[in-house]
Amino acid sequence: MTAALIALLLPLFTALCLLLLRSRSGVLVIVTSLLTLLAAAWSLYDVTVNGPQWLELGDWPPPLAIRFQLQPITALLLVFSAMIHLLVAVYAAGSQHSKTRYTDFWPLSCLLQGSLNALWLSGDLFNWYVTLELLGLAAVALVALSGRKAYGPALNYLLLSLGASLVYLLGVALAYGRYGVLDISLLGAMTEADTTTRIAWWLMTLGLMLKAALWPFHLWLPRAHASAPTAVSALLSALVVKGPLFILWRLWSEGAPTELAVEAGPVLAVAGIAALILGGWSALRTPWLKSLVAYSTVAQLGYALMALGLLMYWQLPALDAALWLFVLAHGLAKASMFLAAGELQASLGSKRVSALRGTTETMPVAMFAFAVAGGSLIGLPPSGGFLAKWLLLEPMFETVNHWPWVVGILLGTLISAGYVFRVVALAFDRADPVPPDFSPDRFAHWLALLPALVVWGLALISEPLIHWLTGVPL
Amino acid sequence: MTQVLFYLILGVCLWALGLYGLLRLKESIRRIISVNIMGSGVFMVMVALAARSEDPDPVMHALVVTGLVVAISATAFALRLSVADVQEDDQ
Amino acid sequence: MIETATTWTNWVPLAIVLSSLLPGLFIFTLREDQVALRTTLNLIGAVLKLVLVGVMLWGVARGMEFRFALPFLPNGLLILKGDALSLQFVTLSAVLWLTTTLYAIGYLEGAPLRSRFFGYFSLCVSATAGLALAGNLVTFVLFYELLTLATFPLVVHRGTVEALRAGRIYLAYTLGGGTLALLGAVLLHTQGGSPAFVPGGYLPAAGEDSQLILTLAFGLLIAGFGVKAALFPLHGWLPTAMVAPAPVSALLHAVAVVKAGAFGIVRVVYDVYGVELMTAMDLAQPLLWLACFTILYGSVRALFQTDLKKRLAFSTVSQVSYVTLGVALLGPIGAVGGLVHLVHQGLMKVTLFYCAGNFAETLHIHKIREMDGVGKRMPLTMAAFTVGALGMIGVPPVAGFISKWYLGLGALEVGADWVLLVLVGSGLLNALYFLPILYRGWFAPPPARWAHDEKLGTGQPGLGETHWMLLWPALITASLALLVGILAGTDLSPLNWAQLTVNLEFDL
Amino acid sequence: MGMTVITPLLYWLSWIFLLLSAGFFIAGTVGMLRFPDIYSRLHAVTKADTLGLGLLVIGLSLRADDLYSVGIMILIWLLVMGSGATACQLLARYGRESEGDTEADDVAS
Amino acid sequence: MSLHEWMLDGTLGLLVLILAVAVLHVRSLYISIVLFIAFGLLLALIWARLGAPDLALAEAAIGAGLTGTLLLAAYGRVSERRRKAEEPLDWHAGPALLLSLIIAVILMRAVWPLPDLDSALVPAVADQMAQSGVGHPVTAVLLSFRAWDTLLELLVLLLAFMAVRQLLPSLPRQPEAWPLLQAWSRLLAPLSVLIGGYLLWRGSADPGGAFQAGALLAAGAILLRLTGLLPALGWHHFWIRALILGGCMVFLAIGVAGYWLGTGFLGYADGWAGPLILLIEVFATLSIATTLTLLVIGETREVRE
Repeated sequence: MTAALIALLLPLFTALCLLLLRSRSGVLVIVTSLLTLLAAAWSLYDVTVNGPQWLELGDWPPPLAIRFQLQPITALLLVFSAMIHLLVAVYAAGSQHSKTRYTDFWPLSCLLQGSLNALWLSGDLFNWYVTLELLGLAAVALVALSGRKAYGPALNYLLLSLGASLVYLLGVALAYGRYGVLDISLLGAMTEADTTTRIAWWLMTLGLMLKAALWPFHLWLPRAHASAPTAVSALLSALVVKGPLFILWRLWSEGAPTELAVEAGPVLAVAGIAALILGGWSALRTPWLKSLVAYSTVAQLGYALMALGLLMYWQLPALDAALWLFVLAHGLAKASMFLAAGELQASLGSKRVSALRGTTETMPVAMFAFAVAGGSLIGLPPSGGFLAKWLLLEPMFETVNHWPWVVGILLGTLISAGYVFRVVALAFDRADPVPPDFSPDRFAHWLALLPALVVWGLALISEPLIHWLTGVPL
Repeated sequence: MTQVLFYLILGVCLWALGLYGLLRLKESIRRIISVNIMGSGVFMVMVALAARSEDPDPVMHALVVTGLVVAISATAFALRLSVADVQEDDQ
Repeated sequence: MIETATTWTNWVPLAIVLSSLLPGLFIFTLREDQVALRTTLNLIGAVLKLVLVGVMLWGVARGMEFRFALPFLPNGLLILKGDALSLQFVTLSAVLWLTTTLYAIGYLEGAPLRSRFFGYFSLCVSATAGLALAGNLVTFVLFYELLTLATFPLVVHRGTVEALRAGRIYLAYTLGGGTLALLGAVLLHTQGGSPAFVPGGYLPAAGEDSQLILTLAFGLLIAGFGVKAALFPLHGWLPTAMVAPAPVSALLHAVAVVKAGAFGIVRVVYDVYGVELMTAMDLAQPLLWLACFTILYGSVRALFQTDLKKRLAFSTVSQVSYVTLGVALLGPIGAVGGLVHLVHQGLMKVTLFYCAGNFAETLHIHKIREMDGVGKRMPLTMAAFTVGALGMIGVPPVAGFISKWYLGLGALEVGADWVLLVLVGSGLLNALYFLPILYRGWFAPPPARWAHDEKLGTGQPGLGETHWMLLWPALITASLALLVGILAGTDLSPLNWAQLTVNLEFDL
Repeated sequence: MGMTVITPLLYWLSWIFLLLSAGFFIAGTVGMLRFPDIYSRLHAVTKADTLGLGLLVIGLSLRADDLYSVGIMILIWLLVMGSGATACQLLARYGRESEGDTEADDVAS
Repeated sequence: MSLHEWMLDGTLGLLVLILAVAVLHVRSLYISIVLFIAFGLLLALIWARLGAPDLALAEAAIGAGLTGTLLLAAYGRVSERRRKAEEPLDWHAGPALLLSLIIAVILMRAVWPLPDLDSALVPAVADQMAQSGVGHPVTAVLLSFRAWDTLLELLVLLLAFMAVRQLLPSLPRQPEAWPLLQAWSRLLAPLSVLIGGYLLWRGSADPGGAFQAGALLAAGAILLRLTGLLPALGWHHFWIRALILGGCMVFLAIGVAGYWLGTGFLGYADGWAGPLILLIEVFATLSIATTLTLLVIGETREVRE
């Protein structure tokens, strides 16, 4: 548990020290995020060896104190967010095009990581509200870094995020009013399916769906991510939208009574399919590169939402592995895609997708990173996305009457193939390639390729991964 | 119809009003005000819940204090953002 | 991680896949002007793969067991295994990769982006090798989809508008097919995990409830692999992919893609379902009708093509369905015919494409009507083309005759006499669309002066008629096709090897 | 303290003061709504409300059980009076400036 | 509930509701801001009525006071053009109104059974109060039982300030302060420091605490800064940065020390709870006061470099 605590507090201390010393050195942030990664890895090892652990803050008895809970999945998420943060920090420091070097990006991104680690570890409803606020504010502050053009979308994102937090908070208040306890695992034992609980859970779910940009409430995401600087949109898409999803999963798999979960499962699963299809459809049609990648985030979250919905509907804990593999694979792939897209856009000097003609000649590595990341989003073997889709498909074939879900996944795959290969095919067009404005930044291209290769290698370590996610040895 | 229930319902109405305002209005300062109204609605529900036992529940009060500070910081940021967004238009 | 004591035999299958993957990845990083390094790397990879395949052939004949396993999915391992069936396909792809590499080096001399081309070229071959050596359905689907990814950049290599259109169509078909195959694989995986391929099939007897699921899975798998095997409704991508440069279309049609689909169908029928289960659920009938219809449809469409490569494409559509036909007969002799045709068709079709490429490169001949009197100018290439064409028609002693002969016998043995009619009819149709080309080539008067004569070699008919790297591969594969036909009886020939495999399948 | 001994008399006395203060408050509000210009409104609000508050403080202190809370109430009253006066001056000045009066006579030079 | 209690609650509730509706629907933005400030003050009354003095203090100081100032400051900077083109919420927004009514009714059904339930945390707090090292239960919860929430909340405040640093607020024309106002603010400032200190000190035994005291101090500082008696508090001064970051740093340091000494993260050694909490509260108050001041009136020079 000490390692997890170090992973939690280190970014917060770094942010405070950076502000106190008024320094904007990326190196300090890179070093500390490396240390955080090591601490997180150590906590993962620790939790694999001697099982889940709890830490009551201030040693107060359970109903009163906030409890930190270290499960294998939490430790894995700690490692995942530390890795993505390290990658984006190195990109922000190293890349020529990153506009975030001489701004407060460094302390803000450390705070973002700190609040995310606090969210992974905590198990208290109100504590989640405060971490969500911290996450939302940090994300909006980071989006606002890229100057005036981002203020409009940032403000809209902030207001909707505040509204969503208050919807969530009302749900928490009702749940507290009904059961008098704030800890999720204690709640799990006490809840039974009556109107107040149902309404409280649905309020919390709607609030979290808006914050995680899940399908019906995703409209703020494309504008916010497209106008944010590259490093920030990579962080947002890979990490920030995953926090609320984690809480949603804890709420429904641990907190809610089974009747409520079974009743709500199909609604979420259908929303997932709708996200897949509609998100993919708008990604297919948008002319702007970064909003294409943002819409693909909305679509890919559809997979996770569907896994969650089916997990609740069939009460099948094996689907946890599918849900979290989607999240991990999407996080890595999306970080690489956004970095690649940012580099392409900065070198070609245009936001449009049509400007990508002939990039396989001018910027082969960046385009290769984009394609490989796209491959994982589609779920081509042996990428992490494929593994997750395989685990999601397996329970679906138990009985034949699950065929609508299979058709949903099929459509989702084809549409995601559509918008990824729309860009890749364009890149092979050598009719009149668009020459890059100035010399492309080799280092940033290879950096963008790194997470894509990691996500493709994910399948090779699938055995320990699935063991961590479901706790059942292969 | 006890006092607690009256304030619970009042809190819920304020919350709904705030949500309605947030979704319907277009001018940013008014949307920020409606978010504040929504927040005070939730806080009223929480304080009413706290007033159920004769010596009021301190946990709820602590949570509402925390909520208030979060609300003020978010409002300050939102207002500065809306002002910066408008001002840049003029120069 | 890797269970059992790892002797050197475990590493050979992986070495075969890596022997083309590693050079390929290295070639990606080479600059355009490092021609010598790139050529040596290519050739080393090809020769190394051939040697390793030889070693494995020798080993399997001695009864040694080549198996490499890696944990991949929950009770779904990644297995690369060298058994009798996979060796046939891997030998074919190794040999033809060597000749096609030679041909591509000659063909693309001075063309831009060669590093990228040869990089994807070797990725594609390693995917084919992986597919051939795949030990279970999961590995097979994995390499099946990787093959799509590796071949797409080759199809769109020229980067022109038609190339991109062809690429998009190719992607739409193959990705759709890949997803269907994946769904089928998952469906079967839920029935009994993904154990290794077992000659005679590993699926349990069809219980009452699993009847529907097994048929559905069979349909999905056949549809998925049918896309690449160019079965009737799913063959659309093949003719449009002709826009790609000659070595790519040679690779696509003879060595890798089309064979992958056919090989997939062979694996599913023999090593997943097995003959007893297929006959019990009589799944083979629809497959048989579809194969026959594709054979006739392909030949008829080929008749109406004026473009040489388009005609060859449609002839491939029909030829590959011979393999499916042989498999769908479910008889041992038909199986031998189908399997051996897998190899024979590869040799003959690659020769035809080399020759078409030579004609296009040296004399800019694309249309069939431009081929008048080409025999005078390029006699050797025309001779190779004739051998290939005759083989396609089924004229002895070229290899094609033997596979058609066995297919006919197989049909009689199973009692499906109407299949014999189809074979004869398709033979006739082949003759109808190949003989005019041969007549034009040899007997029609040549034009006074060739419009464009690149004079790649010495420009004189004979050994110097075109660039030596373009000529020799065609000659080698033509002679191989002839040798395989003539020496069919010996135990080294693919026919004997096919007989050996079938004995295992039907445990005769 | 001696306050609690003679409560009935003080009780009724405090009622009188409270009613008076309510009356002054209402007068102040009506004045603010009805008066024509800003100055008279300011006048109404500050004067009437401060007086109302004073009466309220007296009324409540009659009821208060110890001198400590009476002291606090008086401090509050002083504070309100001070801030009321300052605010009234500021608003009047703002009113004058927005009307565009030329001679800013008493502004500190 | 007796009649006159009903009358009080009824009027308060009705007034608050009418004010809220008016704030959203009145035509001019200025009037809606003023009504919102009144709404805040009434809320403070309701918190007092519902037996939450801490909240009444906080709401009056932070909710009505500072938010009102922020809104008026923002209104002042909003350009003329924007102010003219105000369009209130049009009454006849049928469907959205209907939807929110339905939501309100659903929520009322959810809220209906709640009053007669009770919370398990109230007795838990009661019997843990002895070790919490503080007399007043709310402060105990804020700084002992749920100290992690309070720490994160300080971070939220800090984060809001860092976010505002990125924006480029313009420099409004600083009106030359009028002598009477300067005299009055010279009187008010020490008073606010005195009452702030009192609130902070009493926080451990009676309603009060870091946030309310911080808000009061901030109000005093803002008054002094607006009347020009206080120079610009630049972010480049080290002591300003130390003040702002002090609250979080001390809190974290004590938490980590607690964990290191074995009394659990954010746990205080048994004898030391009282003084440690006071130490944290002092630093938190200073940090909140400085942050709120710079949030409300921080200009480009002060906020950025």
